[in-house]
Formats: sequence, C-alpha cells, structure tokens
Amino acid sequence: MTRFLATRAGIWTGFAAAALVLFGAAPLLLSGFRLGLFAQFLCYAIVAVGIGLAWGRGGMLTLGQGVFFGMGAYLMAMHMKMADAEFRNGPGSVPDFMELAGIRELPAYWAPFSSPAFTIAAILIVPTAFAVLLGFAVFKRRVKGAYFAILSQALAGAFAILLIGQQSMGGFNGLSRFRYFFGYNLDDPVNQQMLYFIAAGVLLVVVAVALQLRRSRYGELLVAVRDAEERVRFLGYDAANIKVVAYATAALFASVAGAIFVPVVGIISPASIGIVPSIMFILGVAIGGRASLVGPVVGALAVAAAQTALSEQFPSAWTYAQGLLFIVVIALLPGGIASIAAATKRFRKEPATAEATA
Amino acid sequence: MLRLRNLTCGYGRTPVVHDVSLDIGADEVVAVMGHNGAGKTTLLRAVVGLIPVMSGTIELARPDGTYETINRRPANRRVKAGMAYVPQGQQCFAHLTAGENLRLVADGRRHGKTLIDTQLDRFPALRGLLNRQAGLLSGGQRQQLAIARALITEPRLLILDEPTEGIQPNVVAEIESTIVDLARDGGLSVLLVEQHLGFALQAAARFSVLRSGRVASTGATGDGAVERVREAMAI
Amino acid sequence: GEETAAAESCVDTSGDTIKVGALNSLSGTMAISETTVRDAIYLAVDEINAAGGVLDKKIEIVAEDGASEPTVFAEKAEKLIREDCVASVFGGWTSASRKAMLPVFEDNDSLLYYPVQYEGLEASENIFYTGATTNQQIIPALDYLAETGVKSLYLVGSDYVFPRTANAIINAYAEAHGIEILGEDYVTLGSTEFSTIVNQVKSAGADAVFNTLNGDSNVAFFREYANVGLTAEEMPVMSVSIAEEEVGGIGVENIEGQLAAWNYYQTVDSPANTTFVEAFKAEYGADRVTSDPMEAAYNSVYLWAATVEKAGSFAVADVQAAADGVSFDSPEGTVVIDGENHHVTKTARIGEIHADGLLYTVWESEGPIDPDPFLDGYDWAADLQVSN
Amino acid sequence: MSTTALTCKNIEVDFDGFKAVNGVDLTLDRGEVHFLIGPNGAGKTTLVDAITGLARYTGSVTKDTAGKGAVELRGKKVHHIARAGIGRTFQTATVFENLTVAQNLDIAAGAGRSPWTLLRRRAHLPANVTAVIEQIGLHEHADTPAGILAHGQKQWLEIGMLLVGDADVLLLDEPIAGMGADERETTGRLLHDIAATRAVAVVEHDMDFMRAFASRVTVLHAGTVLAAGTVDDVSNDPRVQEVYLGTTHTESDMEPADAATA
Amino acid sequence: MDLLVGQVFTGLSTGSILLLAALGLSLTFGQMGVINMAHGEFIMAGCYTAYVTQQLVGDAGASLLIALPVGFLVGGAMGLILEAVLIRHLYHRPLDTLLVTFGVGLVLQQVARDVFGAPAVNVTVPEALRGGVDLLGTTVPKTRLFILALAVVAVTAVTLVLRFTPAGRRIRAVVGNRDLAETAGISSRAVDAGTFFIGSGLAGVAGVALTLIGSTSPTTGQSYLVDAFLVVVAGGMGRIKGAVVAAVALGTFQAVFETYSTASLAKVGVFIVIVVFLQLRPQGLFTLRTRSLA
Ligand SMILES: Nc1ncnc2c1ncn2[C@@H]1O[C@H](COP(=O)(O)OP(=O)(O)OP(=O)(O)O)[C@@H](O)[C@H]1O
Ligand SMILES: Nc1ncnc2c1ncn2[C@@H]1O[C@H](COP(=O)(O)OP(=O)(O)OP(=O)(O)O)[C@@H](O)[C@H]1O
Ligand SMILES: NC(N)=O
Ligand SMILES: [Mg+2]
Ligand SMILES: [Mg+2]
Repeated sequence: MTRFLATRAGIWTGFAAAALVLFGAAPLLLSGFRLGLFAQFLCYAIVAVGIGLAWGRGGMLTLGQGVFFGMGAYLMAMHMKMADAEFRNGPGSVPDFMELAGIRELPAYWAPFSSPAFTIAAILIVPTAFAVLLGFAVFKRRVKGAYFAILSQALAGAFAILLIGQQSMGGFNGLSRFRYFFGYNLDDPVNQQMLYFIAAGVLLVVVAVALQLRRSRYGELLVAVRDAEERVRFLGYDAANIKVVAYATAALFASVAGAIFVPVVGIISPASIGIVPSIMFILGVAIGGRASLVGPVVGALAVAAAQTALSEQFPSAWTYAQGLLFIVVIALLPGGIASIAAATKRFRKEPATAEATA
Repeated sequence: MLRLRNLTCGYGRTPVVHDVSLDIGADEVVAVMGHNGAGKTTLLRAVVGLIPVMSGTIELARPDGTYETINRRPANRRVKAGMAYVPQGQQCFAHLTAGENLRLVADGRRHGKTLIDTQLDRFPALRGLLNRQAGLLSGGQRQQLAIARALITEPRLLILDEPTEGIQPNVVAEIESTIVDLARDGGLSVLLVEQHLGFALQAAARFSVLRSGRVASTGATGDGAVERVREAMAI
Repeated sequence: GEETAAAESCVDTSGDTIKVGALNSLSGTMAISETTVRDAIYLAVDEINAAGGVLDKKIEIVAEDGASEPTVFAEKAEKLIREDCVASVFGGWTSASRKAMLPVFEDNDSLLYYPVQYEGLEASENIFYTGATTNQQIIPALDYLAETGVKSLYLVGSDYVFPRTANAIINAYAEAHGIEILGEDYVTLGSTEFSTIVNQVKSAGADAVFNTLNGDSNVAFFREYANVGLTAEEMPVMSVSIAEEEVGGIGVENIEGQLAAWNYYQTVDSPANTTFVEAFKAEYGADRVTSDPMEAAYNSVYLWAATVEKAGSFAVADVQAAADGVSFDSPEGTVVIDGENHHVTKTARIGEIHADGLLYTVWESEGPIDPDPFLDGYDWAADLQVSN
Repeated sequence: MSTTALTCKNIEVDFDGFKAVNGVDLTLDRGEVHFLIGPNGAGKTTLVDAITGLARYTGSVTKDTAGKGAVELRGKKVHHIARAGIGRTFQTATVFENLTVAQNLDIAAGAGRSPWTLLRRRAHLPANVTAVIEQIGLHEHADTPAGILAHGQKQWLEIGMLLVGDADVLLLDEPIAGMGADERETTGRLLHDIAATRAVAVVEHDMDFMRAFASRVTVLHAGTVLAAGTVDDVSNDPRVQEVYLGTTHTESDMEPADAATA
Repeated sequence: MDLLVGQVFTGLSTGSILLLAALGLSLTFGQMGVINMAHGEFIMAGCYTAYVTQQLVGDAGASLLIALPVGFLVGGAMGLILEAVLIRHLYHRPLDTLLVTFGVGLVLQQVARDVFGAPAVNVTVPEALRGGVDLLGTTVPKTRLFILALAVVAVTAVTLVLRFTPAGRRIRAVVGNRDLAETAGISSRAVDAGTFFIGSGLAGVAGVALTLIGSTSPTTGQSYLVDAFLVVVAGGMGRIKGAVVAAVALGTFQAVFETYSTASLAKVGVFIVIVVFLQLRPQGLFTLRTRSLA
C-alpha cells in the first residue's frame, strides 16, 4: 500500500482520490455551515503541510507559525476592509473600525491595499521575505533545536502583542465584518462554497509542492541538514540557506492559509495568531505524523474536528479531553497517526516471523 | 568472576549477539575480538546493563566466590558490585571539568582523594588538565580520563571497549602493563575488547572471537594464537 | 443584510420547548468572568420556566464554549443559529467577541443579547445591548469626579478597545470641563508588572486615577498602588471593570475605599434585587456574589421573554418590531428597551468598596439614563461621533 | 606530480591564553600521504580544526590550485573552505544515517548545484558518484541506508563523500580508529589510490599503519613541530621516542602487532 | 531622579521575578533539555498553595513562611509525578515534551478552575510586607524587596548545590551523558527525578512568592512562562549565572523602555533585543562549549 503510493501512478491515484473527496463528497454531504467549518479546517491543514516540511523534514520546530498565518490573514483583511469602505463611502474613505477608534485619516500604509493585485502580491511576498530575513538572522548563527523553538514562540507572542497595540490594525478586536471578497458577496451561499473550493484547491497544490520538494534533491539535502547540520557545512553547503528555504516555504503556506481563512471565517484577531494558536498548529502536525506528507494534513483536520466535536458535546469539560488527547497521542504515538499503519503492519507480520524463528 | 550463559541481546527486537557463553575467572584477562559490527560492543553493553538481555544469563561472582544472576540489575548497581566500564569512543562528561569527572566517581568512597592521586600518577598528562572542561580535551586525553575514571572505582571486573583507541603509543604500553600488573597482583579480572591483536594477545590469557554475533573460536593466547584468531575472523 | 439571500430561519416553534443559545467562555482567560454570566442566564431561564415559560413553551438552553477566542465565538454562534436553530443567543463579554459575532447574527438574521458594559459607537438590528453604553457609565463617573473637585486625572488601562475608547471620551470630556490629563498608560491584557506605571502615577500627583484595567491586572495594580503608599483618600481610583467578583481576588484590604462606576451592585436596595440575590445564592451558594454583568445577563433573558410575549412570536422580525418600550422591573430598577438603538435605559451608580468586599452606592443618577451609544447628545464629543 | 596543495605558515591557536598550536608550518603536497602524529593533546586535531575553519587562528593557510594560484583560507566560512577543495573527516564517522549510500554521495557531489537542479528529482546518479562507489567498495550497498552500514564502511563512505565533492586536500582524523586489521589494510590502499592526484593528511596513533603507508611524517608536540621527515627519520629521532613512541618499547616488542597487521 | 532610581530598582525587581520564575526552568529546561510547558501551572500551583495555607493558618505572616517550603513540596511533587509518568519516556524526544506538557498544562488549568473556581482568589499580604521603604527618595514596595531577597537566596542555593556538591556533579553528569553516568554508578533515574523535583519545586516557591504582587487564578503562571524561557535561552542553557544576568538585563530593559514607550512595545523590544543579541552570542551569554559536532 505505502509502496504503491510512492509510485508515480500511486501519487496520481492519491491526488485523484483526495480531489474526489474534497470536491465531490464533502460539498454533497455537508451542510453549508459544516462546509464552512471544513474550509476553516482546510486552512489549518495548509499551515500544517508547511510545518511538516520545516519541522518533520527540516527539524525546525516552528512554534510561531501564527505570525505568518496572521500576516497573510491581516493583509487579506486589510484589502477586504478597504473594499468595504470604498463600496460604502467611495475611494479613500476610512474603514468602519477606524472611525470607531477615532482615526479619521486613512493611514498611508493602508492605501495600496485597495488594489487586489497588490494585496495578493503582499500576501505572497511579505511573510516569505520576513521569514527569509529572520531565518538568515537565526540560522546563520546556528540557533537551533529548543533555542529556535523558544525563540519562534516568543516571536508569536511579541507579534500578537504588537498587533493588539495597533489601533489602526483593529487592536485587540482585530478586523471583522467583511462583505465582499474580490467583489463577491460573502453572504451568498454560492460564494461561500466557492471559498471552500479555493481552500480545497490550494491544499492540493500545497501538498503537491511539498511532495515535489520532498522527492527532489533538495528534499534529501534537507534531511541531511536535519540529521547532521555541521557535516553538511563540511561538504561545502551553506546549511542556513537550505533551512531558510524550508522555513520560508512554510511561512508562505501559512500566509496563504491565513489569507483564505479571513473570508471563510469572517474575522482575524490577535487571539488567532499568538502563542496558543501557534502551538495548536504544531499539535495537529505532531498528532498526524510530522515526517510524513499527508500526516500533518490528517492531523490538523483531526485535531480541529475533535476540538469542535468535543466542545460541542461537553462545553464545560472539554479541555480535559483535549489535554488528555494531546498527552496520550503524542506520548504513545511518536510517529503520529501516520505511524499507526506501519505499526499494525509490523504487528500483523510479527507472529509469522516469530514462528519462523522459533 | 563473570559467567555468560547462552546470552542473546540486541537492539529493539533484533538480536545482534546470539547465544554467547563466556567465562572470566578471578584475576584473569580475557580478550574478545571480531570484525567491525561483530557485536563486541553490544555484548559489553548487555554485560554492564545498558541494554536488556533477551535470553540467557549474566552471572557475577560475589566476594565469597558464589555466582548470582544479574540480568535485571540496573547498570548503576552493577558498578557497586564491582564492575567498571570504559566504553568505546573516548566518552566523558563533557560539561564537567576533568577533575570533576574523577571526583564524580570518587564521591562517597573512602580515601577518594588517594584513589584519584593514584590514577593521576598513572596518567601524569591529566594532572595539568584537571580544571579544563572535559569536552575540550583532545581525544586521547579523554580516553586516558575515561580509564582513570574506571580505575578509581576499584573494580573487581574491568570491562574495556577498545581502550587504546586514539592513545599515543607510549601510553598504550603503560595501559597494557597496568592491566597485566593489576590482574597479576590479584583482585582484578578484565574483559577486553580490542582490535589490536598485538595488544590484546599480549595482555590477555584467553581470547574469544565473535563472528556475526556468535562465538567463532576460543582459546588460550600464546603460540599460534594470532593465526587462530585471524582464521576465526576470516569470513 | 436585508439585501441578500440570508439563510432561511430554521427555528422550530412546533414543540412545547423553544431553544436558546448560551455562548460564554468556559475555558481560557475570560472564563473567570464569563462563567458568572452563564450562571445568571441559567437562573433567569429556570425562573421563567418555573413560571410557565415563554408563549407557553419551556426554554431549553443549548450551551457552547466561546473559549475566549473571537473566532470560536463566531463559529459557535453560527452553529447555534444554523444547526441548533435557536431563537436567540445570550452571551459574549469582550467587544472582540461581540465584533466577531455581529456579522454572523446579521448575515443569518438572528438575535444576540449582549450583557456587558462596552465602549458604545455601535447599534446593530440583530443585537440587544443590555449592559451600559458610555453615557450610562463613564460620563456619569466623570461627572461625579468633577463634582467632587477633581481637577486632574491619570488614565490607566488595558490595551484594547474598551479602555482606549473610554479614554478618548475622557480626554474629550476633560478638555471641555477643564480637567487636566496627566498621563495615559496601557498595559498588555493580563500583565502583572506595574512598578513603572505606579511610579509614574505617583510622581505625576493627579487628583484621581481613572482605571480601565481588565481582569487579573487589577490585582497587581492595586497591590503596587497600596505598597508605594497611595491611598483612596489621597488619590482615589475610579474603576469601571471591577465588580463584586473581582474584589475578592484583589483582596479587599488593597482596594477598600476605592470607587467604581456601574449600574448595579449587590447592595442595591430594591425588592427585585432582594429576590434576585436570594434566588442566586440559593442556586449557587451563599458565598457567591452578584455583579453588574450578571444582572444585565439576567435582565436580558427576561427582556427577550417579555418582547416575545409582546410580539406573540419568536420570529426575529417580530421581536425587533415589538422591542421598543419593552420594560422589565430589574434588580437595578426598571429598564426599558430603546427600539431605535437596541440599548436599554440604565441607572448610573458610583459605588465605594467596603471592608465586607461589597460595593455601596455613594451616588446615583436621577432615574434611568437613556442610552446614547453615539454620544449624539454631547457637544464636546463631536469629534468622537461616527455615522453608523 | 608533486605539487604543493596546501601551505600553512606560522599557525597559532590560542584558547584563552593556552596555545594549543604554537607556530606550526606545514605543507601538503599532492601525491603524498602525509602522516601527522604526536602525543595526545599535541594539537593535531586543533590544527585540522584551524585549517577547516572550526578554530580561530593567526598565521596563514593558503590553498594552491593548479592554474588558479594561491587562495588564503583564513577567515573564510566553513562551507567556503570546503568548496575551495578542503575536505575533512571526523573521528566518529558522521554520515547521513537516514539516507542511502548513493544519496549521501550525491549530496556530497552537489555543493555547487543550481537551485533549479536541486528542486528536481535525481534522474540518475552522476558518473563521478558511480565511480567513487566502486572505488570505496560499496557498490553492493548503493541503496542501503547509511545508518546500518558497519563502522568501517561508514568511514569509507565518508572518504567517498570527500572524493565526489572534488576535495583535493583531504584531512583525515584517525580514519582507522576501531577498524580491524583487514579494514586497515584496505583503507591504507584506498588512501594511496586517492593520494595519486591529491594531498592526503592523516592523523593517526597506529604506528604500524603509519609505517606501512606514510610517505612523509610530521610530529607535533605541545603545539609545535618536533620533527619531520620520512618514517625512519622520525622513528629514530630520540625526542620522538621519548615523548611519543616510548623508550620502554623496542622494535621487537612490537613484533606481534606487526605480524598481525602486515 | 526619583523616577530614575525607581526604574533601576524596578529593573532589578522585575528581573528578580523573572529569575524566580526561570530558575526552575534553568534546571529542567537548561540542564535536562525538557521543554516543560506546564512549568507555568506549577507556578500556579504554588500560588494556590499559598492561598490554601492561608485559609488554614489564618495569620498571613506565618502562612507565608509555611507556604514557601510547602509550595516547594507541592510543585516538586507535581514535577515528580509528571517526570515519572510522562517525561521519563520522552528524554530522547525533547521537542515532544513541549507538546505533551502543554496538554498537561491545559488539564491542570482546568483542574484549578474546577477546584478553586474561575475567578481569582486573594492571598493577603502579611502586615510586615505591606507598604514600602524609602530608598534614595523613592518608595520601594517591601513585597518586591522580599522577592528580590528570595531570588538571591534561591539562586545562591542552587548555584552552590550544582557547583560544589556531589549531588550537583551527578546532576550535571547525567545531563551530559545518561548511559555513561549509569555505568559510572550513578542512578540516572534517581537523578532525573531529583532534578525535576527541585526544578518544579522552585516553580512552586516562585508561585508562593508571586502571590505577593500578582493575582492567583488558573491562568496565573502562564503569563510568566514565555519570558522565563527567554531568560534561560538568553542566559545560555544550563547556566545559572547567565540566567541571572539575562533576567536582570531583560527586567531593566523592559522597565526603562516602558518609561519612554508603552508596555506592549517593550515586549516587542525585548524580543528584538534578544534576536540581535543572539547574533553576537548565538548560544546565549555564558555557554559551555564542547568540541563535539552535535
Ligand atoms: N543502537 C543500535 N541500534 C541498532 N543496531 C545497532 C545499534 N548499535 C549497533 N547496532 C548494530 O549492531 C551490530 C553490532 O554492533 P557493535 O557495535 O556491537 O559491533 P562491534 O563489534 O562493537 O563493532 P566495532 O568494532 O565497529 O566497534 C552492528 O550491525 C550495528 O549496526
Ligand atoms: N576549545 C578549547 N579550549 C581549551 N583547550 C582546548 C580546546 N580545544 C582543545 N584544547 C586543548 O588543546 C590541546 C590540543 O588538543 P588536540 O585535540 O588538538 O590534540 P590532538 O593532538 O588531536 O590529541 P589526540 O591525539 O589526543 O587527539 C589539548 O590539550 C586540548 O585539551
Ligand atoms: N465590553 C468590554 N468590557 O469589553
Ligand atoms: Mg564496538
Ligand atoms: Mg585529536
């Protein structure tokens, strides 16, 4: 089975099956509300694919993906707020939340976001560039392991606090109340379904990119850096560059996910991008299996779904269940859900070999 | 001093060493030889308690000469029973100073200071390095430190895994004579794993050759031993 | 949004029960406050059910956890409306959670009853605001301070929307009334490091401090305040987010004599309040206290029930149409819904914290104040006013 | 073709006042297997660390490349020095355990690859990789994960990784540590093959191995060069015997060992 | 001038609070490499220990003195259980401990919520520690002086133990090389458990002390965690000396920055300073280098 999935035909079959589920079954089976929720989960899954690359393959525990997720989300939200303001009060007018905060003049850095093209470019470039800069600063100096983890966690905390202090970015409340997504009315169930399809499509693309990166020479190099960074240096590579690529790719994925998240969910606020949400991103990946390709996707979806189901079922005691879930899965299943298949295979094989040697 | 009976051990569920039996008498030096990957280190790790025994027994002599099975005894308590181990690869406590590396094992022993001094006389190069962090020592310095550390515990059974690796020739000679002297003067048995046939056969009274985790040959050192060992090792 | 195809309401009115949602943070940082609101909602529902229900139907609560996260509030609100088909939802605390839920209620054309004092400047068709808006809490507090001769103020607040808006109003008020603002400091929500700020407050030497800190920060602030030797006599602190619940955690010895501005205290002397406090203690234990947001939440359930009875229907449009003038004889006094802006009339009260941990009214407005969320009635606030 | 590949002049390495290497001059020529010996702590590893950019030093290290002239290496980053053609191994073999032998070599061969090549899959192994797999005797293990290779095989793989990376100065720190007699023999011959076109420096304490394979020997002691020359030159130098070889051992004492390795 | 003296003291005081919160971490994280996200909840447990003790004892002064050792035992016991049940199995997966202990932290918070209620509870400050002392023209709260003193005592004790006692040597040895320590006759099980006990116990002590200045609620503790980790990272893993300098430096920086800017920006400033600082000293202020490649 796993062998088959590694072949070219297997890969195509895998993608086809995933596409069938995402584009065929899900919209048929799920109510509008659940489909929207599923779209939100898909956004988490997109982040997870990036983390799987940076952490699972590259060994960088990126505890601060909320930062990049937040960048993409805020950049998209800025555009949508601008579009709303222009729709209501004409070009150059101030978004509603700024009026409430007593800001009467549109801040200069907001103005370009009335352009959809500029916004999309910013979503793709800003977080990636930031990740490259930060990555160079950290990896060149060989900050790694727990150091890197703690540092990126602090980054998420600092970023959330910074945003809370910016009234022109919505402060603690964040940005919400969007009406249009590139001209499409968000009230319309058809457009909501379109958003879901966008999320699903992007997820497939992102998985394909990750797959290519893993199978390429770069993918081998990344594993080499993870396992013996110093050795790679002595072969003439700049290990920092190799790590930066994975880190920036993960940042890009997170940013795109954030950008889709905003129209799907209808709000972005510092509460969705700080330390705790960042850990949640990681948990999904750990639970799914960091080193495998689809593990992070499955894990992210499973964690989000479990969270929703548990909190609906036991609104006042579900944190226990949630906490225990993390403890049990991570302590008992180091390879995540993805390792169950391997484990059962081993289990089924074992008796036979035991008999043979007995 | 030590009796291994049909010992099988390895990593995870995979056995690496199969069905090995071996005896080391009181005050005897026994050399275990074999190719890279034959399972020598694995065997020693089981004897000192770092990996579990899959089947068979490890029996250690009590001071009164009777044997007890120590299969399940934790590694640190085997040390109290008189075992000392010098692992392969010049291992030391890198974050402690060289002096602390020695004091660590002397702690709680009577005459701890004298024990340390005795070893420093044996390895004079270490004297000037006592305040240097052990992780910064050269490979050979670390290996000398490792042997000194083992000897401080006044073992009845010394287990050495390629002890001369990385050590300069004249100190190798010193170690060789130490082993021989200690065993001859009584009170020390030695289980020695060594790639250098010259060194091993000179220090040891008997040898065993491991091949793919099994005993391929045993015998006394002396005339013709070199040929027998080389023959047993040949694949 | 009336102009688009909102989802059809799925509220089921055929049985002998009617579902409503209770959406409060039961986990996360806001659980501290919001669990008390939930208790009050349950109390009101139980009482109403015991009295026969609404339109002869028993109210059934569907509870959800907002988890102190705006996105979760939005998600759960949508779930309550679309999956559970509740007739209305009670809950929310932070403005962030309200702002997150607002589009959900508007898009699905459903109703939220929001029970906490807030920064105003909002009036949605789909929300009923049963806590105070700024002219029912902050402005009376300023009036009181001005009356007692305060000429200078130092502003301390948590870094989020309510304190910032409140302070904008205070600044405008101060300018119009000749009060000097000597400093304005914000700390991160949950911060417990107040040395610097208290040192600055002390050296500034204002007549009073206006405190819009939220939650745990108050504990650290008041301890530090007392420890550098500042007292209520010397430099009183007027707080707008400290109610009976919080006094216990801060330690009454650190805060005795300080002031607060609310619409309700447990000590309010009215028959309705006596009933409310007794019922609450009977239900949840004699050591529990009642507070303003709890009372507003309790009121909100009664106001909804009364509006439904008046409309003779659970339909959102009918409830909206019937809302104007609906009143409830509440623990704080009579409250009346303003059909225009969906807020309610409220009596402003300045309270002083006493050694028993309760707040006692030292001043109250002459009767209920009409809600003015956009401060249209205050000339000095012209700069703050926004179009809705 | 005995051209100079690497020239070290007056190297000094200072660790907080302690001079681990104290004014060493050394040249490595192509075509020779140059042994670096000396007592424990003499500064051999530190000298290698300095050349490869791991330890700060004063003095100068220049790399000579035919046709390109001399390049100063001091102050360059580790990976730049590696790309200049200086390869080293460590005492404990560090190969990429999760990758196969072929993948290990492919990575080692590709330090200069373009991003575009990197982002694509490897269609087939480069010719120099296949050749080196053959040379280090691992052709049967091309698809074996390096983690399960035997100790000696890992060390050969490590040398192979330097070869495919086009290193023409190889600095090997105790490359036969832990190897059995046959493997030492094989390694020695491998080193001679390699040295035909490259400069190879070997740090070793195994005197039999040195006698069998050294073209030239430099003896370090306390951070300085104590003696240099042929095997016989240094073996007969009384100072070397005193600090290193030991006076208690005569040649005949070593006889059994000789027999074992020869 | 007053303000300046005040700020210098504030820096020291903030630093001492950070240090107290971080000291336990410098053992469990710095020495053992365990990223214990439940450390904040151990601090919280210390806070509630102070609260419960006060309920039982009544007198605030006596209860504080009792609560300090009891808090150590409570925190330590929780650490011991966590180590024995979970962490012990994860030493070879240090980054996973982060996730598992995060789950533990969630559960502990919820337990506190169910046992003590969601609202904060009050721990009364003893009469003797109320008010302030005048120092160079500014008023310094006695509670902060107490915490400063406690931090000094705790740091000194931990340093002396690690440096000069056999137990300290054993801790450092096991941390460095588990197998080697075992074969040198040291029970790494006992040492791990002991180290975790002390580290978690220090969190408990920090919790007791922090009730003097902050609130006691289920989420107390969480707020100290990230800063405490940063102190350990900036100071250099496992270096108590580094943690002291880093804590005081960060505290002072934050206090001074806050005077001229806002508290929120100060947090961001601290992060930037640390990233810049790591450019100069990637392994933290004081590091133990080794020659290994790892
Ligand atoms: N930690 C481990 N996990 C799994 N397998 C291992 C482990 N360590 C060693 N092995 C395998 O066990 C076998 C025996 O290894 P061992 O180290 O005992 O050999 P050795 O005889 O000591 O060799 P050398 O002379 O190289 O030291 C080898 O095939 C090796 O790959
Ligand atoms: N970073 C350092 N700080 C302080 N001293 C060091 C450092 N690195 C090495 N030394 C010391 O420098 C000296 C030279 O060490 P080096 O490792 O170069 O010796 P070597 O010749 O390779 O010895 P061996 O044959 O034992 O491997 C030793 O005394 C060692 O303890
Ligand atoms: N509405 C408030 N207090 O946030
Ligand atoms: Mg071995
Ligand atoms: Mg060396």
